[in-house]
Amino acid sequence: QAGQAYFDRIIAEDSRIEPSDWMPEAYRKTLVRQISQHAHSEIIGMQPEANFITRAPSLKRKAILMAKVQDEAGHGLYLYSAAETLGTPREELFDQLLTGRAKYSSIFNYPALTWADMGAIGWLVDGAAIVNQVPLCRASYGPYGRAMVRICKEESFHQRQGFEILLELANGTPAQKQMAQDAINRFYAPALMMFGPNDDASPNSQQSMRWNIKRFSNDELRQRFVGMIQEQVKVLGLTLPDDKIRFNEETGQWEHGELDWNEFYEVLKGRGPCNAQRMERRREAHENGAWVREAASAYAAKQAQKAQVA
Amino acid sequence: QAGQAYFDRIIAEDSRIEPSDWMPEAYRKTLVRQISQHAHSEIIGMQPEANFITRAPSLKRKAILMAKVQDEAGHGLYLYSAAETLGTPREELFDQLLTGRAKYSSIFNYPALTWADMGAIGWLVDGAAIVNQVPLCRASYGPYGRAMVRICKEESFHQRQGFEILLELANGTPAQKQMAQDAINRFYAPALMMFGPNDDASPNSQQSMRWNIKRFSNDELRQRFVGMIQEQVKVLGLTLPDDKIRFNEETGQWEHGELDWNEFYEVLKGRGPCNAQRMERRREAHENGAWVREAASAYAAKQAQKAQVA
Amino acid sequence: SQDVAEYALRLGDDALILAQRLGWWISRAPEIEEDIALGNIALDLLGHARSFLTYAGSAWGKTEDDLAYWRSEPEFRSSFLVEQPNGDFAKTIARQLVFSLYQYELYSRLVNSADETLAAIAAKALKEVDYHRDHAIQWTLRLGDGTEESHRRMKSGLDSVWPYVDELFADDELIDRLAGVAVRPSELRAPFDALLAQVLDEATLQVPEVQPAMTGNRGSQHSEHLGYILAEMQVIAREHPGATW
Amino acid sequence: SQDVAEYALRLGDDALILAQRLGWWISRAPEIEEDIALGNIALDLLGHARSFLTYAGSAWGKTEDDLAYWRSEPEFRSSFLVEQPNGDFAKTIARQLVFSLYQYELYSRLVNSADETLAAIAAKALKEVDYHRDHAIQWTLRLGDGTEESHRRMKSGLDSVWPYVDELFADDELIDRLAGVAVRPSELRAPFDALLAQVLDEATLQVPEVQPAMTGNRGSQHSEHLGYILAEMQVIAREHPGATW
Repeated sequence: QAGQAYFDRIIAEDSRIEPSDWMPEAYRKTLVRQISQHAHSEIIGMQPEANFITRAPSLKRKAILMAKVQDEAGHGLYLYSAAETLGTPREELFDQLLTGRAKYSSIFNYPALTWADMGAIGWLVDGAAIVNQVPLCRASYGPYGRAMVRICKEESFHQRQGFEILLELANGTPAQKQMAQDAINRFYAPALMMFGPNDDASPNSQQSMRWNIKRFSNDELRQRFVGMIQEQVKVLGLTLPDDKIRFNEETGQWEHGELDWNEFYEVLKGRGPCNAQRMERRREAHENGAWVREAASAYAAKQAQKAQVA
Repeated sequence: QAGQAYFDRIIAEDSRIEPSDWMPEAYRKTLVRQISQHAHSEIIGMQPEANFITRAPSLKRKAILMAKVQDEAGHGLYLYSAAETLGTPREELFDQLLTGRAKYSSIFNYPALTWADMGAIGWLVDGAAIVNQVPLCRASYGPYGRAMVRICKEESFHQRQGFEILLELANGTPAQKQMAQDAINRFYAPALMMFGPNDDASPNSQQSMRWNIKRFSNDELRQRFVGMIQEQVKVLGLTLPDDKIRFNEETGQWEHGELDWNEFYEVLKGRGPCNAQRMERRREAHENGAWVREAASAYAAKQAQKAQVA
Repeated sequence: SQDVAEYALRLGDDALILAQRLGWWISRAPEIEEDIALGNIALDLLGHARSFLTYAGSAWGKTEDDLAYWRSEPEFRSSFLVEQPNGDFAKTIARQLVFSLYQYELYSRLVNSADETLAAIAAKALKEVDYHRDHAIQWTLRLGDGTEESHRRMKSGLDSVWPYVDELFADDELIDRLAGVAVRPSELRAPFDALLAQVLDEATLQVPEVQPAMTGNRGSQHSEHLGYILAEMQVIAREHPGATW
Repeated sequence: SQDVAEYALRLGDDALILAQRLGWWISRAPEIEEDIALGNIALDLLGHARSFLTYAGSAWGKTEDDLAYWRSEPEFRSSFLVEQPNGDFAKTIARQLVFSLYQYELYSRLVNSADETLAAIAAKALKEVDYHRDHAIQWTLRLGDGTEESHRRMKSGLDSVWPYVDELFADDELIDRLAGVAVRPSELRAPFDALLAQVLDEATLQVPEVQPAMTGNRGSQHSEHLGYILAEMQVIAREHPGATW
């Protein structure tokens, strides 16, 4: 088949598949799932930070936080658009989210409890996202890769802002420093788990790597991230809640303490502290907005008709 | 006519008219209007104080305030019941309130801005209410008079609590004392205006007095009140925002500075700081509760039917 | 002892935060009778809270107000359930149903506590909680078996609070150490489940099939709502440090 | 001067409080595009607020954060309008319509202020407010001339904010003293009314027949909402006196 041959050649050349190109159904499905999950994560991920917009302790931080949460909405939009190029409309993807058929990153099912969490989320969660996403800028599907380029640029900005929040706290009053350490303690393990299960428990990764969607295994990315934050936490004068971290000279890799994968799967199944709350909020926003969206379409239809008549 | 003769005799004897007795239409209408306005005032009057239930600065004060606002709801209920004995159902009275056809005491269109307002409202507003209401305990219409007895007892309790709040503040920190004085400054004139316009501007009073509903004129009651608070404010070590107050030895009456009747009429016409807010809140509560009331009737109907079948 | 005080804090904080939530309804209820009823329940709970906090504070030389107004979020011991927003009347009733059934089972055993103060507070409170329970049950029946809309709302209210039920019944080391003094939460689950199932059945409702949430287990972790609750509750007191009221 | 600082405070507080209100919508809007749009408007207003408060503070040796986080309720100079609750999307749009039309007329004259700082802030902000105005007008048209429900809600939103319109256009002694520096609010009323009437007409809506409220006239009196807004806005900053962020 010509399509398959072209597809295989493009993948072999590490070049890009575009929306109008033929592609295997499995490739398309994998991408829709991955891109929409990513989009949903951006949208749900707005909530923990939105929780501090009205309470940000300085106007400068309030402005930065507002802009950040707004950026996440923008990322959601790019990604839904990228997914739409694969033939699934935003409405349908939304529906999958609201009915619980689609997932989003588990990290957002943890509560944001203090101002320091704004720092920890920026530094650790956006940090992990970047390590995950930078290789995705080279993903074989064109629109996805290009969306990623734009997103990564903003994410790295967000990560730096998160780090700055923590740095300010770490050099602040004892209560502020304590708050920062506490936030790191709570977000460290969930952030590490953002890379997904260990490689031996992640069978789909292999196919994604063959398709040049994924470039590195979950564990490889996790180790890279651990190495990175391990250095950065020293600048903060704080610690990671893991005394097992070390660089293994033999393997040339970073090692970290064991993660509680049981908790990971619990949260994934919907039993995290905030799963229900996040979904309820999203559903409420969607339902409360229904009459607004209907009004907008009705108005647009009226205008179109007027334009036609005129 | 026998009814009229009986009615006239009862009034002449200063005795009591009961629901089943004949009474002139104008008497009935006057009473329904007065009692329902009073009921509405209790219900709307819950709002300024409810505004501080979640913020009361000590648990003891929170409990007292909750109980007080709850008492007001209870007063509303007694009074609606008294009005219902005259043939107008609560639903209809509610409707008059929600559509703006019925009035309530203007004082509740002023905002409660600080904790000290809880004191000023108790001391001045409930205080004025008591001076108004004690004579109403002898109102010629039985159910109204009896409701008033019960209400006055609780109001005088509320007034004392209000005074205690102010006393505590007056003996507190400079900021607390300042807060107390400020609250008195804001509520003094509106409280005086609670007695209604000056006698020469209040033509209906005469008829009410002939019917033994009202016992004293607006100005008489207002003077009595001024004399009372004038003494009490000394105990607080605070002042009334009126340097004209004096006891006129010649007339044997208390005098006070001129009141801004223009403001009074503005508020009465709906232009007070909180008229719109109070009505909006009441309407919202009523509308949001519609499905609950419907459910309760539907359930009651089902139960009644089951009982019949059984 | 520290342990007893810590236990009293849990009991007191649940009552305090729920009273705070319910207090919002006063002047906003579906009918005046409910302004009074919910106000009554809030007032009762506030009473329990004051007793428990006063007792807890006695171990640390603190007053009820020290504890209510001057602790920060992680120092509170309230459960996720009582921190949940009021939502509509159905959600409030769903929360009341769960909490009052739980609290009734709890207090009816706490009256036998080896700690006389806890037993006395529970004994005094029990009759009140019996009324709260009755109020919640009656409304659950009315809403569940009322109109289509009320049924839908009541179901959705139950779903909404359900993730936070398990936490109420979780044992921990504090409970182990307080054998004879504290009531074992896990022992309350069976009677709670039995009565709840009966009520929901009569109300033509079902026990929700909703996942439990990993909650704070009365530790330092709370729902995201508590911060807002405390900001409002404590604001005036904290503006005037050292003042009395 | 003190007067200029006081004037800047009014401008800054209106922008700050409205930004605070609008910030709530981010993550709750009817569609993602609106999370972004309302977020943008909030961010712009916050920017204006920071400029005006910084300028006001320079007269008293205070920073923008000193003024935002450490003033108490009576020291704020915000108008009743911006303190109003968000309500539903229609009420938020109604408030936006009124405020952005007013603010556009205001800033487009403030650019000619004899005070160079005020003029410069207004010049920078004017383009943004033009977008806010356009956003509000477009939504007013969509909601007014959309569905029956949206028309009803938009009408009710306008009614709800209408009592607080007059305050925006009230002159006072401060304005008299600042001739040439401040814009006379009363002069903005005619162009505001004209454009508003035109928009409402196109949206098949009418100018509300609702009584104005006796408001605080930018004095020490506020709506009952401001206390809650500040409790939330200031809570974290005030828990850490002297801290930097």
